[in-house]
Amino acid sequence: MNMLASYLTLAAVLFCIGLYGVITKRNAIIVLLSVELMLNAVNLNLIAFAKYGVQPSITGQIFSLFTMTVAAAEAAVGVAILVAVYRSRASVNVDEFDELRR
Amino acid sequence: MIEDIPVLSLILLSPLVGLLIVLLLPGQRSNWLRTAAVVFTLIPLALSLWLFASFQPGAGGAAYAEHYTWLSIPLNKEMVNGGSMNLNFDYSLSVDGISLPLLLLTAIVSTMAALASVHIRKRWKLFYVLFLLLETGMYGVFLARDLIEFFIFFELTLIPMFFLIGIWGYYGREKAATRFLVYNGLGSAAMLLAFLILIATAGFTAVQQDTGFQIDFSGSYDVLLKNLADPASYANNASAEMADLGLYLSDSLKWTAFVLLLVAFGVKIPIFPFHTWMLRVHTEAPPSIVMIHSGVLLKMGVYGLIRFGAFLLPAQLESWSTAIAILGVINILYGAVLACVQKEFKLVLAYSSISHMGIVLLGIASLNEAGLEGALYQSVSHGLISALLFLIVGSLYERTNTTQLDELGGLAKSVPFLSGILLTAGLASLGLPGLSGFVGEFLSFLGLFGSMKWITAIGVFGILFAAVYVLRSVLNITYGPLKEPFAGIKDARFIEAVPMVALTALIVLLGVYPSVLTDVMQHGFGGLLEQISQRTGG
Amino acid sequence: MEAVQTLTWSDAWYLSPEITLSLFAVALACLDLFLPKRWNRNFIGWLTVLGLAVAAAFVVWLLIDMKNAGTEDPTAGFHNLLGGSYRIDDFGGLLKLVFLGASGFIVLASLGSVRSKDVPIKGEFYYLMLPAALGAMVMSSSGDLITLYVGLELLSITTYVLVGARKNSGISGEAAFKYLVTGGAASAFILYGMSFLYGITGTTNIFMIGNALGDAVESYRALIYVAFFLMTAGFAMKLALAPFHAWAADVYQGAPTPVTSFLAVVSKGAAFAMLYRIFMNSAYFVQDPAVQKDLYLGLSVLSAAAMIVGTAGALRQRNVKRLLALSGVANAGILIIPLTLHLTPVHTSLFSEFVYYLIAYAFMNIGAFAVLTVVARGSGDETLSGFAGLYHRAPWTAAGMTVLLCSLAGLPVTGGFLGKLFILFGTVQTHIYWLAAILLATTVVSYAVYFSFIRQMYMRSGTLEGGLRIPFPAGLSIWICVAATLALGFLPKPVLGWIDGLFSIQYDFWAQ
Amino acid sequence: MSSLAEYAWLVPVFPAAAFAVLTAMGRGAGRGGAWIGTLASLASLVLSLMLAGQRLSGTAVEYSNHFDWIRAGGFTLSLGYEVTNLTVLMLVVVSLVSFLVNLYSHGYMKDDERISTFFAYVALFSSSMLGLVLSYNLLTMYIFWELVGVCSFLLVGFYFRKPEAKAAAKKAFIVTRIGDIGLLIAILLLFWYMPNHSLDFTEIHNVFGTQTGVISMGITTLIALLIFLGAVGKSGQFPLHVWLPDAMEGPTPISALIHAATMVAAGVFLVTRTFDIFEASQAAMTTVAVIGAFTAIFAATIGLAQNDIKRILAYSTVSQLGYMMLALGVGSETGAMFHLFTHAFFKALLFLGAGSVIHAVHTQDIREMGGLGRKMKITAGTFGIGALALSGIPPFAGFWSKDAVLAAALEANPIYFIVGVIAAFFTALYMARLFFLVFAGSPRGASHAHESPAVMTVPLLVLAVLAVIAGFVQTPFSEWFGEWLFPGAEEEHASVLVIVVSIVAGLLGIYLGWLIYAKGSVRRDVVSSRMPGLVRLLERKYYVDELYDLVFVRPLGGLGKLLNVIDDYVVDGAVRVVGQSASAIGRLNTRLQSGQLQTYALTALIGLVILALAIAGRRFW
Repeated sequence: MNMLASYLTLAAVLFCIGLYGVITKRNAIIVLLSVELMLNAVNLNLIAFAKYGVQPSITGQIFSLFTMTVAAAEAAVGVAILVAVYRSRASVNVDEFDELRR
Repeated sequence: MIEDIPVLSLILLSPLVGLLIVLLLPGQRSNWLRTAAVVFTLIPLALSLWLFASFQPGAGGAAYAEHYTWLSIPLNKEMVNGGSMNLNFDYSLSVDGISLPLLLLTAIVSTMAALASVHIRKRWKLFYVLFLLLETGMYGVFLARDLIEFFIFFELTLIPMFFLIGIWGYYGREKAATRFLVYNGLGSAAMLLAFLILIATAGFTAVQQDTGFQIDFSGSYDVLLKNLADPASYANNASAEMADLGLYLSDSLKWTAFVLLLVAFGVKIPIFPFHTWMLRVHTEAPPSIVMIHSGVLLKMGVYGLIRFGAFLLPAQLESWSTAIAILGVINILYGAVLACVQKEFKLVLAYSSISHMGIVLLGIASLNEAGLEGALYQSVSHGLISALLFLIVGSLYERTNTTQLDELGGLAKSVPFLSGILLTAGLASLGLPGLSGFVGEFLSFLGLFGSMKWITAIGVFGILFAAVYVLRSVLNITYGPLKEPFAGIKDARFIEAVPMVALTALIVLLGVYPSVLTDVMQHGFGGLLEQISQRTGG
Repeated sequence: MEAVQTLTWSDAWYLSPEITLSLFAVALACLDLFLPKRWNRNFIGWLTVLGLAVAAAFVVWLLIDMKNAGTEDPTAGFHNLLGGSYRIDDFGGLLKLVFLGASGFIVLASLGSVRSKDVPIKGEFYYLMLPAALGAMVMSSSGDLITLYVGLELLSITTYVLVGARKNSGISGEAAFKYLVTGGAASAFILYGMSFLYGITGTTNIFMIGNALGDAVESYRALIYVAFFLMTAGFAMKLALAPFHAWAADVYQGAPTPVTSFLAVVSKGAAFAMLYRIFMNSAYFVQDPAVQKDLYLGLSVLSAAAMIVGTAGALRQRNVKRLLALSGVANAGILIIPLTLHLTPVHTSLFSEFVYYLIAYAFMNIGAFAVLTVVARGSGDETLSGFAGLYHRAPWTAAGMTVLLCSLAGLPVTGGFLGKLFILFGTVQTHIYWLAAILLATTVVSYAVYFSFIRQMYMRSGTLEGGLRIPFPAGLSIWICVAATLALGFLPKPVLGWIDGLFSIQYDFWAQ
Repeated sequence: MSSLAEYAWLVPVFPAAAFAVLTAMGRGAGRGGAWIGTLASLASLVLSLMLAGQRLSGTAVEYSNHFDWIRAGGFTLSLGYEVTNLTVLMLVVVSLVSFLVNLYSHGYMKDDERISTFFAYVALFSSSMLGLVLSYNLLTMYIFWELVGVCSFLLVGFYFRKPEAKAAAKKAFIVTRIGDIGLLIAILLLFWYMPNHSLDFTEIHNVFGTQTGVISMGITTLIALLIFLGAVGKSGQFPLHVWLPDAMEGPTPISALIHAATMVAAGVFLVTRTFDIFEASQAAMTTVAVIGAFTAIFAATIGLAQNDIKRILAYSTVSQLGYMMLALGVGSETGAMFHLFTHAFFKALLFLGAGSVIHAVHTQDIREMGGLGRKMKITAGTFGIGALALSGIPPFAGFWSKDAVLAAALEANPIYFIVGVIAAFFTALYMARLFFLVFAGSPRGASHAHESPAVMTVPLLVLAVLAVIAGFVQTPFSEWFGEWLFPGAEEEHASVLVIVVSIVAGLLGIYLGWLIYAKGSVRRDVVSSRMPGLVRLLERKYYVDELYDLVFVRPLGGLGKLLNVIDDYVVDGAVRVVGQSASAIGRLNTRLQSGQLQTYALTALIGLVILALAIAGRRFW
């Protein structure tokens, strides 16, 4: 149980770091990475539960595999979009992505 | 044979037929369009006149009624005890002594307003389409006997009114239209909530079947009336278990529903302090639309308050009657004092409407037959009088391009006919005996005086102020030295004169021979008072 | 743990709509790839519509099939595939129909009205609708958190691409990026919440979670709160409930109009499907009434906030797409109400309420966006003033738009009115009056929003002369939407009767 | 024979029909239309006289008939008419004066383009008054009461282009309406307190006259006072007298009609009709007497200082009505009705005579007249008779009736008597002033005055005859009139003291007037030079109008403006605030939409935290 708690804490810390990154980082790439960080926190959580959970089961690990795969696809699309944006804006600064507003 | 003709549906739907025909006519032919519109307002007028003439108060219940199920919606199957549950909304039309006078009023005012629409100068086709749609809505309100149906027609009057104010109004038309819509929308919203509370807690029939209860929720007014009149029976039917589930209209819910209804119809009537929207409508809308608005739409509030407030929740009405009477007096005096200082004739009329509707409230608060008849009579009478007044306003504005009191003057010299009718309408408005306004006011005061002497006595001062503001404004327009720009203006054309004379004649008729209406109304209120005395433990 | 169940050929029959969509998607992608550049890609659009129609036909077939089977044995009214991770039932079936139909109309409306300047690669634009719809279908049909997540991401990633379809437009890319980051964060929140749910119950099967939660509440109350709050936050972001809604206006504005329409209807609907499925199977079974009440209260508060903020925000909005985005926020608030209502013996109709309003919402939104496409195509103006004088240029389109707006405003007699009416009746039946009051109040305020269109169309004179050219497919879909909106208002019986005939909470939500 | 009474309802219907016809014809009716009105009033007169003949023969019983006007559940409101000696007397007076005025107007109004409108109004006016007189219950009376009011309004404002006429018409209607409210509330009270909700005069007589105590003293007093308020308004008693002098803006024949027979008589008639209620309450009686006495002397003093011929007559009317009220207040119905009866003739005579003068000299200011006696002999002679009658000089009609009033007053309270005598003195004085200034001396201003045509002088002659003989129906020696009208009522017998004092007062007044205005042996400014303030006070009518303006009109206007501001800024402001608060949320949202993705995320996060705290916090609340 102690083990689980530390894993969960770590995951929570990761998640928060990711969230912090999403909210504060100006570089779009880092923002994307921060999202990935949040997803990784989830993975950690899932695997911790799969091993040390109330009813340990393999499902958690399977879930985390799916998560990783999908996250990769998402990241790919994200970077592709970022490239397109960079082409028209010549910037990856999130602050400057404010043409759409009000 | 006569019984087989669906007269009520014909009344309701003939404006829609007219609407289709107007749609098919070429848009540039204003005369064709107007003729078509007038013809299709005349048809329901003729039908409702016939209905009125053949109405037999003694026939018991709703003399003419039509009923078709519109929706029967299954609510989900997972019912307790394996029973079933439906939600039924009906197309249910009916007239009785309360709705019939207002139906007739609607028909008359609509026809007159259609005739008066000669002042409309653009986009005739759209105008008459919306006009006829509005007319359908008004008929629907007075005919509907299903709460949701009533609500739908009530809302249906909002949409065309928005257009009619917004497109053909004066300078501030768009704002006035939006304000009208939102303000009345809020009223309707309160009404819908009240209706749904009533339906969900008392508007159902529960039948024990093999598999369990079959519960049919229904918007039917009759079901509600029956259930509310005898709470024991329907609550027992549905068993105590049902009551625990909320299928019972508790006193606090009744109270809530009543307050919601009061607000809903209070906006429409309008009751102080919900009146400011109607000032805008009165000043900004085109006169023929104000005829309808002031003549009929305000009366929908009165009708609703009587129909749903008084009949469904008489005990609540009784406990609120002092408050309503006080509100009525505030309406009367507030409206009257403000009408005394307005500089714009349409605003005078708007505030005078507020004052007059206060008298209606007094009648309703009286909770006796004289007062309720008075309230309804006052509604009909005010409908005719304000329609007439705005008819004249329309004709005057066309000639003078102003309704500012200090810019007008001495018109009796150049337009004696219009001035004479204006004076007559003004006198009717201040409650001169022999004209219709007096009967309604007198009956309302008489009714309320039985229970609330002081409040009535204060309210009676409204007729003094009525004299002040009517004479001040009417005499400012017609008497005094003739203002230079108006020396050459022409008196009413024939097509303008016809509705004026017709309305004046009706006002005189109702003033001289009120039994023509009160006998019909008496039938409508007959059952209510028994109920009130029963239910309030009398 | 039961034995791993594999996919059989008979199962494939149940998956026919999904398989159809995938096949069409792949085939059209290949077609687009190999066809010469100079060919007009419009026919791909038509084929997309066809694919959606075929899939819809299969769904209907399956529904009827299950209905017939269900008359003898109610448990035959649904099918668990792949160990319960995928589930064919009436809940999924009905929602799939909505998604397929909506996608079909959106594609139809865009045919001929999407300018190549805006969307350079039309083929891609059309066939990407298919996997997006597929994702939505998977979401509505899944019985397992994993499947759910995969469906969600399929939908999300495809729509990220679609939002950014106008590759050369700066705002399109910006919108896509914003959508992607928000969507990614939302997914992370949902997943994080799910991970706790899994941790407490030891399963990802939605139906088993419900059983397990019942016992777990005693010892893991805090974790349950955490799990559901994280998920609620994630869903609120996906659904654009206030205060998680701010991205929606930007993304809707930046996306090509048909995609906006898709986001507003299909994406939102799919997220709702997921939310309903999860909450009805998990939160509903939390045995501690206080906890359960809190969980639902969270949703109610979000719903109220969404209605208020969405409506008030729309009041001050001049850009039509942003306005409709905010109206979508308010409508999301309304659509979530049935879920927050208690199930009582007298109120079990939450699903009919939800689906009916969703259908009405779909028609009126698609119609409104289609009109916007047509109007903006003529004037190049996506603000309200683009609608100025529309009545003079195209009276019938203006009339149609008026109907759609009345429906959005919840005025009778339209689908929007009846939809709201049923939801309202539900709130009244369950005595949640404050929510009813907020719903009514915001509805009335929204009159001012929607009637500002009418003011423009009828009461202002526009700068443009001459008629408005409306491509046939767009006109067709507009009028279908108008007709459907009216039909839903006048004759809701067929639809509602049908929903009621098919759907059952017992078997379609809970039975395993 | 009793069948004739069944047709009494036709009396008001004739002129009503004339009104309808004239209105329908519009201005096209012209002078021909005028004869329609005259014929209708002749018909009324003939029928009234026939009714009177039948009643005088003593065989007729009282007849009443009514029908249900409104049925409201348990209540029935009915309208009807009643033929009694009193009503027939009033019918004759009203229709006679009305006929004469009609006749006279042919001459007076012949050049007016709206002559047919004028006759239509007059017809409606007569009809309303006749209806009022015939009423069998208070509701019927109230209806006609109001109609009389509106007709007077129409006629006073007949010269609608004159701003003064407009103001006077408005004032006439509004001021009398104050009284009407009293009457209306009284009707409401009676309706709810009377057994069977009855409003008939017979029932009122039964309930109040027999002192059954069905209705408590307080309520009785209240009802009586409210009815009296109505009468005060209509009969121009203080403090609601202000409209009457202003009503002189109407055509002069109308002044005759209003002041002699119709409108002002209505108030006295009303009190007489409901006299049982008053008699049941001593407080009410005292009020009536005090108001009446005060009005009598109050108006008479104002009459001393006026220069407009019609205004002087108007104040004399107010004063004489005060006598009538005084009579009622001291319990003499006979005295009141008798004075009403005689006053109708001589006041009509005076007004028509004044009209004849105005017709001739085209001014109403007596300071611009003079010496007309030589040029207008008939007018001067008849006017003189009227003046003497008004001054209470025997054997003219006014003497006998005033005597009856004073006798009753003396019996009740000497103070009333003294006030009455002083008022009589003033009356004689201002009438002498008026007569001598107009008819005696040398012409001032208008010189080409000439006698009016026969159509105008004949009515003068008829009225002059009546002003002489009408008093003999009730003298201290023969009380036929009182017994015929109010059988069984006790009357005070005039004492020698009363007769002597009243004659002396009258003669003294005339003598003084002669000294000042004809002979010139007393200087005219004898008072004004010594007490300019007093004269000014009288000229400005004790500043009552100004007082009302200050106390009622301005505050009302101010209140209206205040409410207008409240309506705009408070009531409507609240609505706007609600609207703007929705807008403000919208603005907040707009501010949030900065385009900065990370702001959105932060907002969402804060929202989530707040939500979580709120939900969690709820538990600890």
